[in-house]
Order: sequence, then C-alpha cells, then structure tokens
Amino acid sequence: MAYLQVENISKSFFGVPVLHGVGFTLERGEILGLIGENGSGKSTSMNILGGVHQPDAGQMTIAGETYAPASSRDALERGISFIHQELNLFPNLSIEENLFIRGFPRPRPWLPVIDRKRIRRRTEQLLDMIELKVPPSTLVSRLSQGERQLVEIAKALSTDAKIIIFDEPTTSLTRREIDRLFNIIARLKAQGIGIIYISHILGDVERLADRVAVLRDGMLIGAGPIGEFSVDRMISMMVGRSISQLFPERSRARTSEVVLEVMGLTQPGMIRDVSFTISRGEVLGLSGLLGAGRSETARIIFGLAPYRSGSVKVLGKPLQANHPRAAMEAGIAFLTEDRRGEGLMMNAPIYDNLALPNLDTHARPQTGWIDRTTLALRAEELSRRVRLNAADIASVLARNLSGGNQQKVVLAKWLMRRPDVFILDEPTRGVDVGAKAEIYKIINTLVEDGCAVLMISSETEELIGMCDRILAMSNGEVRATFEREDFDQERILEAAMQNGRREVA
Amino acid sequence: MKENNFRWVLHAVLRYLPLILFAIIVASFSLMSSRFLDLRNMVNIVIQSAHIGILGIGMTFVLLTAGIDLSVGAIMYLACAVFAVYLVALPIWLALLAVCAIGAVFGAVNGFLITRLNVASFIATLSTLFIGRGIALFVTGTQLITLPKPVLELGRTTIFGLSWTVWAFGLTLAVSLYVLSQTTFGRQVYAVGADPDAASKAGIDVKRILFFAFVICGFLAAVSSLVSASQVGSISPNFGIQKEFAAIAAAVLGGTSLFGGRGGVLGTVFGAILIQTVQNGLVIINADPYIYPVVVASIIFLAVMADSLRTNFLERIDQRPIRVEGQGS
Amino acid sequence: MTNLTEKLPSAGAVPSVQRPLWQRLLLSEYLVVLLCIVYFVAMLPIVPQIASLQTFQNILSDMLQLIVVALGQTVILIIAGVDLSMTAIIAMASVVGASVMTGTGGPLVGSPLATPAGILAMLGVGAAIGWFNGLCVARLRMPPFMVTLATTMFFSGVAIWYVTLKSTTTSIANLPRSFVVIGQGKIYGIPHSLWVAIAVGVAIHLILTRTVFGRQLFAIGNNRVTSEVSGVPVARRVHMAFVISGLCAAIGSILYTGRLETGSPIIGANILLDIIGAAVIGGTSLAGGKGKVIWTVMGVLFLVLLDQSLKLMGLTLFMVFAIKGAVILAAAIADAARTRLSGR
Amino acid sequence: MPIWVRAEGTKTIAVLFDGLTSEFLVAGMDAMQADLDSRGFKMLQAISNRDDNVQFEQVKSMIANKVDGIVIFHTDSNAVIPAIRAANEANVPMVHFNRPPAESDAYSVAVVADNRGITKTTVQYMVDKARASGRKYKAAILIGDLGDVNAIGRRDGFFDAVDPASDIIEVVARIPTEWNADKAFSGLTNALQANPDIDFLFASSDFMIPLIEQVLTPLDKWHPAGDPKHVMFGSFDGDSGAYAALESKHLDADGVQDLFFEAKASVDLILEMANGEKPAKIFPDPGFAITQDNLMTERDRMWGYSQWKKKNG
Repeated sequence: MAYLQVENISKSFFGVPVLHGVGFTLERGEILGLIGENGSGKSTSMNILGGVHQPDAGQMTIAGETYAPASSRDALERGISFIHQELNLFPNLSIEENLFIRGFPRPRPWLPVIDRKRIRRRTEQLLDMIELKVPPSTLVSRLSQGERQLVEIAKALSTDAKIIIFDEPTTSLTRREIDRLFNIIARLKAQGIGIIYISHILGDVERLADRVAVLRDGMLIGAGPIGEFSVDRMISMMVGRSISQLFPERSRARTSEVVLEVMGLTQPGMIRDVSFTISRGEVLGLSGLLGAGRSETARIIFGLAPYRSGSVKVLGKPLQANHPRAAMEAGIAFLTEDRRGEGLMMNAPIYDNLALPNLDTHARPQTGWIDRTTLALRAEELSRRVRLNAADIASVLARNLSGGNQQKVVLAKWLMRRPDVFILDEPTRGVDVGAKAEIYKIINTLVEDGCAVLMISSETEELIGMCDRILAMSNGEVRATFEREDFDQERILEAAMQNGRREVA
Repeated sequence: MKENNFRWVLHAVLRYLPLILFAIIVASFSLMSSRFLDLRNMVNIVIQSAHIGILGIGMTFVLLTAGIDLSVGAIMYLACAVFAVYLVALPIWLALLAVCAIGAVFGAVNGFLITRLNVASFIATLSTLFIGRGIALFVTGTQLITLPKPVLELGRTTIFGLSWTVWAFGLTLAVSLYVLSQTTFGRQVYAVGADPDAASKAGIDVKRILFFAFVICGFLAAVSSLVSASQVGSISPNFGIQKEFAAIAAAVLGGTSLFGGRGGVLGTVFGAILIQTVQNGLVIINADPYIYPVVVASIIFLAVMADSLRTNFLERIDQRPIRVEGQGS
Repeated sequence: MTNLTEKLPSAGAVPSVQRPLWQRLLLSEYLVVLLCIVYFVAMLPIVPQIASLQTFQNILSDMLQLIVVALGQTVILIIAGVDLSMTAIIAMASVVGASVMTGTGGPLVGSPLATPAGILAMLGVGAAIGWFNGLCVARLRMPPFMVTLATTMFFSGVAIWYVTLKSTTTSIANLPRSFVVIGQGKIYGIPHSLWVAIAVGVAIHLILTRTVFGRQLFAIGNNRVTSEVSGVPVARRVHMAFVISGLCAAIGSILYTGRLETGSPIIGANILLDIIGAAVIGGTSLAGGKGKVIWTVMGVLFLVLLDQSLKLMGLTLFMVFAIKGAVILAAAIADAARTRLSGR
Repeated sequence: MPIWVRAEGTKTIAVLFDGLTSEFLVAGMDAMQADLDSRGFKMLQAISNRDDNVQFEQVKSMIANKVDGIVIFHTDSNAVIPAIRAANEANVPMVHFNRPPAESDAYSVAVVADNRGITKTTVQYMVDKARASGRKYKAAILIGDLGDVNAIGRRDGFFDAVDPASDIIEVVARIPTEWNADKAFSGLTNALQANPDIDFLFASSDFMIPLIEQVLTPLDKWHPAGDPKHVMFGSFDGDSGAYAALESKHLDADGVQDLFFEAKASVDLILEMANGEKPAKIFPDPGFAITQDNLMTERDRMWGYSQWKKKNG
C-alpha cells in the first residue's frame, strides 16, 4: 500500500471529458515525474489532488485513509501542497507574512497578537533550507521570479507538507536558479517528502525523477521506474498516435513570395534580435519553453507590446504604428494563447464575437453605420466553414461552447478579415483530439488559400506535423532553424532548452 | 535598471504628493494668518476632523478589501436617530453601546448582501444608504431633534484638557492600527484586497474577511456619529449626509488605493486632517465660504490622480509589461 | 463564522436547458414590464386615482427628464464604468445656462438669441465636463468612480459659488419664455419635453445597436482586453462614452431647468439613486456589456410609477426613500442571481 | 371667526414642507394639524427634503388628488413659481407658510413674519444694553441660507440695528451656515479662533442654540447675563430651546414669529380664496421680540414657551 494512492479518477468540464480513470501512486521520499502534452490532463489531475477541483469519479487515499479534499485548505491540512505554475503570493506583503498568512502564531493563545519573533525565526530557518539569503521582512514585490518560486517552496515547507506538487516550476527561472531548485528538491526527498514533478522538459524529468507517469488525452498510458524511460520513449508515449493520421497533408507547397518580414526585433528583458520571414502558403513554427520569448515575439509583431528596435514588414510595407489596428489593417490576424481572457467575450453570443474585429469593414466609413445583413451573412458563412457546431450563433454564448468550438470561433472571427498573415499562439491548447484535427484542417485550407502562418506551440510534434520550418527560441533569442527535411524532435527540444547567458531582470 | 530607479523615484513622489500638498497648504495659511499655527487651532482642527477621521478609518477597512461602502452616512443618521428617539431613557453608557451595536448590525447586513447574495458592494450599499435614511427619517419623523443633556455634557467632557472626541479618535486609530498590522485578520485583509483568488487558494476565508470589514465599517460609522452628534448637540434630517464621500476622500488622500490591498489607517487620519485643515484655514483667512468645496475637491482629485498613476507604475513593475492591462476599478 | 462561506451557492453552474418558471422569469429581459403591470393592477384598488388621465400625464412628465439622464448613465454602465457626476453636471449646466439667458442682468436680455445661446452653453458645459471625466478614465486610467466623485464635489461646489456671483439668492430666475416652454409647454396635453426624450432615446438606441462605436462599447464592457486585442480603440471609445453621458446630463438639465423656470445649483441634487437605479432595475448590469435603451426606459417607468403611487397613497418622504432603496436592492440581487444562474 | 367656516363642511388641505429641519417647522406642522383638526378638515402632508423638483411633483399629485387647498413651505423662492402656476390652472388656492415666493405673475398668498422688523427690535435691545455697559463690543452673526428670503431679512434687520452703533460695535465675522448645524459649528469655532474676543453674537435661528452652547462652553464664554464673561446673545424663532436659554439668562433677546397666528391665518386665507376672494399677496405676521426685561409678561405669546411647558410638565 503506497503512501498516496490515486485510483481511476475521472473529470469533465462543460461536458468535455478531460480525465478518464487516471490512477497512480506515490511513496514518501519518492519523486514522481508526471509528463504529457498540454491538455493531456496533468494539471487537472493535480488540481484534483490539490483540492482545487473535485473528481466526478474515483477515490484517493493517503496512508490508507480516504482523502477527498473539498478545497485547497483541506489538501493543505492533509499535508499536500501544490506549487502552481502561476505563483500564489501577495506582493504587498512581506515574505514572512506570505508564509503564515493562513494563520499567524500567537505568543499566548489568549493574546491575539502576531508573534513576530517566532515567525521571524521560523522564516529564517525555512529561508536557510531553500538558500534564499534575504531578510524575512522583505516585500515579495521586491523579489525576482526565481526568488518568488523559492518562497512558494518555503511556504509549502512551513505547512510541513508530506507531498509537494511542482507544476512546471522551472519555466521562468534562470539556469542558476534551476540548479539551486534541484538541489533543494533532492534535499526535500531526503527528508522523506514525496514529490510530484510536472514538466515539459524531459531532460529535467530524467535527471530528477525516480518514477515516471505518462498521461495522454486524459488517460494514464504508462508508468514505471525512470530507468525504463529514455527521453525518446517518453516522447513517443506522449505523442502516441502516428503523426500522419493526426496531421493532414497539404495540397499546395509554399511559394517564394515573402509576406511577413521581421528584422532584428528587440525589447530588453523580453526578446533579442529576432529575425525571420514567412512566405505565401508557408507555416513557420516557433518552438521553445514558456518565457522563451515566443508569445512575446508574436505580441510585439501584432502591436500588443512595445519594442526597442527592429522592424516588421507585411508585403514589403512597414507597419504604420505599434498597435493592433495597424497590424490588422496590414492584414495580420492573431489568435492569442489566452482564449478565455483575450480571444473571446465569454458572456457574449457567438455572433458578437465573430463580428467584433469585422465591424469597421462592414460599416460606412464616415458614419460607422453597420451593414447588418452582409455582416450576418459573412458570420454564418464562416461559422459553417469552420464547422462550428452550435444551435444558433445569435443566441448561444461563447461561454457555453466546448474548448474546441471556442477556438473555432476565434479562428472564424479572424478569418472573416481574410488575413495575409495569421499568428496562431497555442491554437490547440485545451482542445480535445477530435477538434485538434479539425483545427489543423482549417489551418491547411487557410495556407492553401495563400495565407502565411506563424504557429507557436509547446507541442513539438504538432509543429513537426504542421510546419514547413521551425525556429527554436530560448531566453528571447532564436537558437536554431530547422527545415522540414531535417525535423527531429530531440534536436528541436535541445535547441529550445539550451540556456545562453541571461541578465536577471 | 536605471529606468526602474527612475520609476521608483517618480513613484515615491506620487506616493507622497498629499504630504507635499499638506506642507504647502500649512505654510501658505500660516503666512496669511498668524492665528493659524497656534496650538489651540491645531487642537480645533483635530476635534473638527475627528468624526470624518473615525468614519474614514472604517471605510479604509472596506477599501483595503477592494470594496466600497456608500451607506456610512445613513448609518450615522440611523444610529443617532434611534439613540435620540428610543434610547435617551437608558443610562448613557448603555445607550452608547447600543448605538455602536446598531452600526455593526447595519454593517453586517451590507456584508451579508455582498458576500452571500453576491451583490456588487457599490449598488448594495447605495441601496442600503437610502433604506437606512428612510428608516431613520421614519424614526425621527423627519424632525430636528435636540439631544438630551448627558450627550451635550459628553460633547464637552475633556480628559487631561483634551476633548473626549480627540481621545475617541486616538483610541480608534490605535486599535485599528493594531488590528491591521498585528493580527491575522488584519494581514488577511491586505491579502484579500491584493488578490482574492490567490487568497482563497492560500486557504483564506475570503467571504469572512469581507463580511467583517463591513461590520467594522458600520461600527465605526456609529462611533463617528456619536462624536459628531455630541458636538452639534442636535440631529437634523441632513445629519451625516454625504459623509461617505468625505470618508472615501480622506482614505484616498491618505494613500489607500481603491484597487485594494494598499494603504492604511494612519494615512486616512492624515487625509481627514488635511481636509479639515484646508477648511479651517479658509475660514481663518476669511475666504469666500463657497469656494471651500471647490478647493477640497481639487485636492482630492490630485490625490486620486497620483494614486492611479502610481498604480499604473506598480503594474508595470510587478507584471510583465507584455500583457495588455485590464481596466481599473 | 466559517459557515458563512460553506453554504455559498456555487458560481459557474452549467446552465440547464429547461428551467423552472421562476428562473425563466428571472432571466427574461422584460421582467420589469411584467412587474410594472402587476404593480399597477395591485395598486388600482388601493389608490383608484392612479388610473386617472391626470396621473398618467404626471407620470409621463416626471419620467422624461429622468429618462434622458438615465440613458446617459446606461451608456457608461455598458462599458462597465459609472458616472456619479451627472447630478453635478445638471446643476452646473442649469446655473450657467440660466445666467446666460436670464432677463435680469443676463448678457442677452430680450435678444431672440438668448435661448439658443443658453442651450448651447448648457450642452457645452455637459460636453466639457464629460470630456474631462473621459480624459481621466480613458487616458490616465483613473477609476471612474473616484474621478466622477471628485468632479461631482468640484462642480456642485462651483455651481453654488457661481450663483452667489450672479445673483443675490441661490437661484437664477426670469428665464425667457421660449426656453421655459421646452420644459413645461404642451400641445394637446403632450409635453414638448416628450419629443426631446424620444429624440435622445432613438439616437442612443441607434448608436448602441447600429454603429461600430456602439457595438464596440458593448465589447469593451464585456472584455476590455479582448476588445483591445481585436483592434478596438478602447481609450477613444471610453472617452467618447463619457462625453455622451455628459451631454445627456446637460439635456436633462435643460428639461429640469425649463420645468422649474429656475437655474438652481440644487436641481437634481439627489436623483443619483434614481439614475443608476433606473438602469439597474431595467436590467443593465453593473458588470458591463449589457444594456438597452428600452430597458432603461422601463426602469424609469417603474420608478416613477412607484413614486406616484406612493405619493397618491400619501406616504411620506421616508417611506418613498426606503421603498425605492429596497426595490433597487431587489433589482441588484436579481441581477446577481441572474448572473449566477446563467453561470457566468 | 365667521360662522360659515363650520358650515363649509369637511375639506382636504395639502401641507407641503421642504423639511422639518427646525423646531419652528415641526411646531408649524403641528399647529397646522391642530388648526385643521379643530375645523374638522383632513390634512395631507408631504416633505420634499429640499428638492424643488420633488416638491413640484408633490404639488401636481396633490392637485391630481383633488385637494381643496395647498399650504406650502418651499425651498427656492424662484423654483416654486411653476408650482403656483399649476395650482392656479387647477384653481386650487395656494398659501405660502412663512416664506414668500419671488415676484411673478402667478397668484398666491404668503403669510410672512416681518423678519427684518422683528430682528431689528431684537438686536436693538442688545445694542441698547451694550451702550448701557459703556464697553466696546466685537460682534458675529450666524447667517442662514442666502437662498432664503427670511435669512436675508434677518441679516438685514441685524445690520439695521448694529450699523448706527458702529462706534461701540464692530462686526468681525459673518458666518454662513446654509441652515446646516455642523457648518455652523465649525464656522463659529473657527471664527472664535480668528477673533477670540467676540462678545456679541446673533444667531439667525434658534436651532443653533445647542451647538453655540457646545462651542462657547469650552472657551469659557457660556455664562448668564450679568456675569462679566457673558456673551451678549440674540437669536430668532422663539422655540422652546430659546425659552430655556432666556430663562437661564444665557440668551438676552429672541425674535419671535407668532407661529399659531401664522398657521391659523394660512387656513383662513385658503378658505377666503376658495370663496373667490383675492387677498393681498403678502399677509404679514407682526411678531415681537422677547427679552430678559419682558420675558415674564410676554412669554405666554411665545410658542416655544407652550412647547417648553409640554416638555417640562
């Protein structure tokens, strides 16, 4: 009987199943590497373990006793603490206060005063354990991302956790900080703390984990001691299906006519000297880890972020201004990675979402009087073209659509503008396999119509399946370029993971 | 790095703009009238700003949680009305306790509406403002009521030569300072205001914190009504009217942010005194009384502007500038 | 105290296809219309006079000014903002306009230009203050609540002061007949102000439903970031929205001022609740992205109907206060429940 | 009173006040009620809370309610005129209680105390006393809402009496109160801060007496007449608080408007107008000044005295 036992957990959101009967075990003092593509169910299963979500079916036990957390608080009380990818700290409070915010110790039980001395001492101990050399009274807002990451760990330790879940802990860390983190994790392990380590960086998993569990499409498709898992094996298990059946062939090849030309784009602390071109009918892939500068590049091109130097040209003409409208007028469309927050108006009907970027093109220029008939016709046409399955685009709210259909809405709203350049940032994130294939088809028809596509994805095999060329970025710089003929998952990952010198901002 | 230093300097200037204004105001008034700077007048200012100060301290608790309470003026009137009409018979200390209890209960109602029925604090308290005033007008029969002797005497009682209002003011400040800085509740108020989602993930009972912020606000509104009533010795139907705005102004002047999580009661007290100083000074230099509100409003406006610009800077410093910022408030 | 939170209704519930009647009612956008009718019928036996032509005319003439102002507020609520300064704009426009037109000491005594000049002045004041609010909210990204609060304090102060400069009393009288008529004139019992209200209503309805500007306002209220990413010039739109609400307040001020034949700095000083309340009762959400002209009109109708009936019943001011507050609170609770039901 | 009044049978009279913000108005409302009851009439009451538009709407709905007459105490003397017009159209007689409207073509009658005259006699008594004392005085006046004709009248009455005595009385502070207690409180406090030696004080309304006591006491200036530290103190209205202050000799003189007279007159005028008569637009209430000298003889005419008797048995 393992210390933590998770048995066939199932969960679905908005009717879309994301976990089917997932199960695994964890001993104390053991490190379990949990890997899988985006949308494979890693985060969901961990959120269930951490009490953020409740499972629809299945059960969990800790040291033999049933464990069914109703909230993250319950989880903490049972010794499970979850270090989320986006940190959970209060920048307006000091480190020590962040550690004890759930309840400060009192000098005497009857005296409702914070025992500053005690938390000071305790915090100092904890900070020593994680080798963070700052006074406990420092405001968190003054700490770097990496330091904040460490404070999160200290927080977990302060609740004397038996199990700590790390979700992509290294994405925003420098190499030095990563090494330090690994030492600490090793020490935690030595203290008999069980650790679940989620990461895309298979190299790290190989280096840290004792055992590995691989998830795909919400199912556990393999688990065992690390010895049995080479990086290649992990990858093939993660990807599973043979590339060809998932990624349809494209009829027309790319032309030589350059549509988008990016020259030496630079913004300090973000990206450095990024240059590339995309021609008609070409799909260019950007691979790299979170914070490598992929999305940042896209956002700068589309005018959502400032840049210090460099230039962006569409069909030879430089963009008029650093603003989305300028980019749109030049013929660029942009599907952002944050669908709910930036792609859609969740509480508006599909029709309004489709119409939003197309109002100006369907209205009299002077009066802004909308030609509602043609707008409605176009919307209908596009929703048919992307095979949107929704009862009535005028009444159904975006919120009530499945992830795949939501993404189709975002695609359709941009397609209505007949863009020359389409930037796709994680187009298949949180989308079930079926919808993925459809989205790939849409992208292909788009490309066949002569559009130039810039595709960003954390799923290397997706890039391999869709792209003509792939640029690997890390720490804001382009590290390598791969032509279709010499695509190779491992070399691409390598390139994406090599860390150059990086100034700590 | 340089940019950041520059930002922090600018940020500091914005942060302390109210202080700078205060210095300028005091300086110019004392130049215009010799009487302005004498001790007795300083005491006057504190006495006159006591009720707004106490009200503002309560408001600060709510603002720190990124909420707002527009009903405090109504609470003041209701609490005192009930007191003057029904409780005069009671021994004074008991009556005073009752008044405070009324305020706390009213605050609890607000808290209930906001935490349990999920009504936006703005509209919830705007409605209870009118309901409260309505009930109070009913209680007083919309009449002006002269308060009984004991209250008048209370208004005049001095402890060690200082009016009781000053002591009440000081005590409120001390206690709230202690609560906000030295208790779990106080620190959690700041946490909730900074990021409610993170707070609930961290296992803080967010709703509970919000609820009690409103209870405290209501309670202090009642206290402030006692201070004010004992000064004017009577309550008319426009007693406490629009005091909510004065209180919010005091808090914001003191650097409490409407976006929650930043600020404190010390600043609020300063804000209340700043407002009162301006009015007092204007009287002493015999200025046209009709420009008082105009002057005060302009100062408040400057403070708000400084606060927002500062917030924008903080956003730029804390977050990755790559993100499109959402809308404030 | 922990049980405070435990029994919380769970947000984000998945909407079921077929709902119980009460939910369908709650979710229907014309709930108010129903309420109006029900209320009216319920009142008939208690105050029969409510059915008299006289009462209907009173209700109508009381609605008009409020409609115009509330529509301005609606525009701001749609972009998830709030404009507290409308009452101050009404006061300011009233006294400035009056001082321009007044027959006693006005610059244009007797001249036929007096009225048009006065109206222009009032609209100018409204637009200017609105423009300033917009500047602070859209460009300096200051919170609308605080901005409009400050401008309210400022301009209601200025309005009172201004009068003391222009007149010995706290109001400016003696306005030209041609102006006063706008506020109180009638033909066949149909007040002129009705046409003004209709014009404003239609204009705003068309702007909101038929123009790029209008649709983009909804988008901004719905999700400001998405709008930004979809190329909406958010700052420009928000700025303009405040100018519109300023203008609406000014037009409202024209009606109020004409009605009372007096430029007074306390005109409409305490109608803030009615303004916001009317919109909320109508179904406009404080969360933004939701709102219709007809909803607000219905909201105003309900408030005024309530007012009239309470007056006819001889209820005193405080009752009116409390009941109004309660009704608006109920509307807000309903809105919150709605939001939860539809699982936002 | 003519017999036909009783013959009239029952009538409904609307009494619209803009607030009951002073004991005078409260007593006024009661007096109206009492008078109407004595005639077996029905009273409809409404308060507009200083909102002209609300009051206008109240007038209109009263007309819709078919009342036989309206007694109104309005906020703004200009803004009330449309209300009068509305009443004229529906030919419902309208009487202004205690506060006259601005000049206009609309017809209504106002029962008004001679504020200026009463105040003059009141302050004159103080001035004479001052002269007798042979000292020089520093004077302050708490002025009412400048939108209120009565406030203006009382201010002018004050200066009518004080200006000729400028040799011994110097007015050092004019404190605007807008009839608002806490404005008056801080205004007076600050005025005394600027001129600590103020020793001649006139309040435009009795409702300020308690707050004046609150301000003066800590400054050791609240003492009965005869005490060397006594501040010469006059006020206006004649309410119970004023009577108490007179009796305790803290108040030297008080201008009294004859409230019962005004209430009764208002109703009589409505009846006259209902009978098609057209009384003059202004119906004066002579009022009188009650002082330390005539307190015992005149107090029975002072409405505040009867209130005071009710309170203190």
